[in-house]
Amino acid sequence: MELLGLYYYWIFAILLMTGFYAVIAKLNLIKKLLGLSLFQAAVFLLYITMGKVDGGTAPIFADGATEQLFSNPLPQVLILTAIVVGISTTALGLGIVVRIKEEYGSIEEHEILETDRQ
Amino acid sequence: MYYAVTFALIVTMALALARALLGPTVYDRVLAVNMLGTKTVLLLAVITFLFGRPDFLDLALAYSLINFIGVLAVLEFFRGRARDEHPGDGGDR
Amino acid sequence: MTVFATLLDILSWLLLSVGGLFVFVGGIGALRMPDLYTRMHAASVTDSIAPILIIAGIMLQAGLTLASIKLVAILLFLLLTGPTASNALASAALLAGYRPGNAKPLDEEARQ
Amino acid sequence: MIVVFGVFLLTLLLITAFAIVRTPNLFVAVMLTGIFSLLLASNFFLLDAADVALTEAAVGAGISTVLFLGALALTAERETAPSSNRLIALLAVSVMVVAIIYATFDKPRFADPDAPVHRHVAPWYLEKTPDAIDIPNVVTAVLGSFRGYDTLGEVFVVYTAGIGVLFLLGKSTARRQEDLDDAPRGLRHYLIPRVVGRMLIPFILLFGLYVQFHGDYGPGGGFQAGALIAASIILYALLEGENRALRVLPRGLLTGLIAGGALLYGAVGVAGMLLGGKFLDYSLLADNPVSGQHVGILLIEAGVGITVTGVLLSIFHAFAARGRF
Repeated sequence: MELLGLYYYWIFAILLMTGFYAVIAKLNLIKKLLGLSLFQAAVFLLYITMGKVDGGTAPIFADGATEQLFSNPLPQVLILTAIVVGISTTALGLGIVVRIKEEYGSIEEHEILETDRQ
Repeated sequence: MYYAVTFALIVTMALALARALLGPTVYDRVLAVNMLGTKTVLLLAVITFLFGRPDFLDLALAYSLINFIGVLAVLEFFRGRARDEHPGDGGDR
Repeated sequence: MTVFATLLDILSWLLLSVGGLFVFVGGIGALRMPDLYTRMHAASVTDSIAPILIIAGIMLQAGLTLASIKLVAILLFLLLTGPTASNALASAALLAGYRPGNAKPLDEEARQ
Repeated sequence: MIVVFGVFLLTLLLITAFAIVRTPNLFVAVMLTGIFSLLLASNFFLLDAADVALTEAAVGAGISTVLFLGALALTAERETAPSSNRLIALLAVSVMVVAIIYATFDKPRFADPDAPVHRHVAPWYLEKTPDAIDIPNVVTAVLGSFRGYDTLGEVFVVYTAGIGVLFLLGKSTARRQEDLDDAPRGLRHYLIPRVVGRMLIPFILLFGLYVQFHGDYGPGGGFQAGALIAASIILYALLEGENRALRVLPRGLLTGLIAGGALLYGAVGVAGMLLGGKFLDYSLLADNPVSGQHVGILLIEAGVGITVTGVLLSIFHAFAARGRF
């Protein structure tokens, strides 16, 4: 049980760094953005994991029932808004990538740098 | 018994994921995504009852409505690509 | 608990377990079948009969509540969209040059 | 037992993430992102975050796939070059993973009710919500009222991102308007998906409105509803061509929605000030503080929903006007 609980955090660590690897090592700009959304998802997962309470349920009062144990609503609020913000900023990134493709004819980082040097 | 169904569903999700990773064609992958979508709807529906909070069925409902859009977007993407590759016979399929 | 309720319980568990079995079988089929169309055939089991059985099983547990109405809606939408998506996918694959019984595409260009 | 299911789903999530990073085919990567989103939403739900799972469902299933595919159609489908400095990157990443995993041993036990996170403000929110706001969904209460400033900030970030995309891609030079009118667009030649899709659109819209206004009582709220309503219009655009969708909601109207929603939110805040309270203090909006809170949350959720719908649809049209959709 102890280790299973830690496993959630380990998955977070590996997921976070998988995303980060795509951002630093991949040359394709869309791949970098995909990596960035993985990174983002890992952070979402960490917050939600920390909000979980043993034997708790989602923080919505059910009809009639009193004295329920609830999970922490605060991380959920933060992540709920962050998901929508995340898709908007990803879209902004994709917009920049599309414009780069139109100007440079490529979305590979090294080719873009090559064009810039000339 | 809910546990057994949940177990069957997540194992099937793993199988579908394996199909998505193996490919070999893009159509296999779309098939796998579609299948995973259905499995997710069922999984969420079963888990709401496992938790004893049936008011959360909205989630499964949302997925059952929205999953379709992804598949359609992929098809439209293919059609657009076919039109670009063979200009002239575009669109009219 | 009356006899009737017990019978309902047994029936619901039966539906759920058969549904789970169908889901599992469909999953194995989708993984193991030799080409795209046979895989689609296997996967369609999990899109049609499995949701009917599983959701019917849950509905028997839920009884006549708002949850049951939502479950009916979910089932309806699943039955509408699942086969439609399969049909659209199959026709797209056929038009792209994949023929049934032929594991490889007719035009061997790197489509994937 | 549920923890075991969670662990299993998390493992699938991780495998999907590796596959996304490894595959050189960007189209496949986008398909896998769809799977990733499904698995992530299931995990959120297993961790008691129904609202978050609904948001991920509304955003991840339809909109993000469509946006990524739109961008792929305009750029390239494959990455051509291998990774650069692979070994150094792998080394750096591995060191970080080991460091973070080492740090996890000091973290509070998973789902520990006595963890520091749960001893700060969260109990206060849970305790006060029934008296001060009196709506069942604590997440909506915190989002709309207790932390209204935060949400206002988030709405403005969404707003800014939308405006940014419009600046980058708006008024496309790629295709002239008459071109758009002639070309056979949308999936109108696939008869069956078209018929079924058209049947679904009103239900998605209805469900979006339900999520918007039922957000006080169950999972839902402006963010989810905005994404769902945008998804229904995107479905319409996919089926009938972008132009018909633009005829329903023209670009000017969408820009108006973007600004209008954010303004509505701000105006509710200012109204509180004009009535003699503080910024975003809803207590004074009605006769008694509790129904004031109800009115305030309803209005700001509506503002959030309007802005999110406007932004997501504007982004979609900005990509679609240049590309194939």
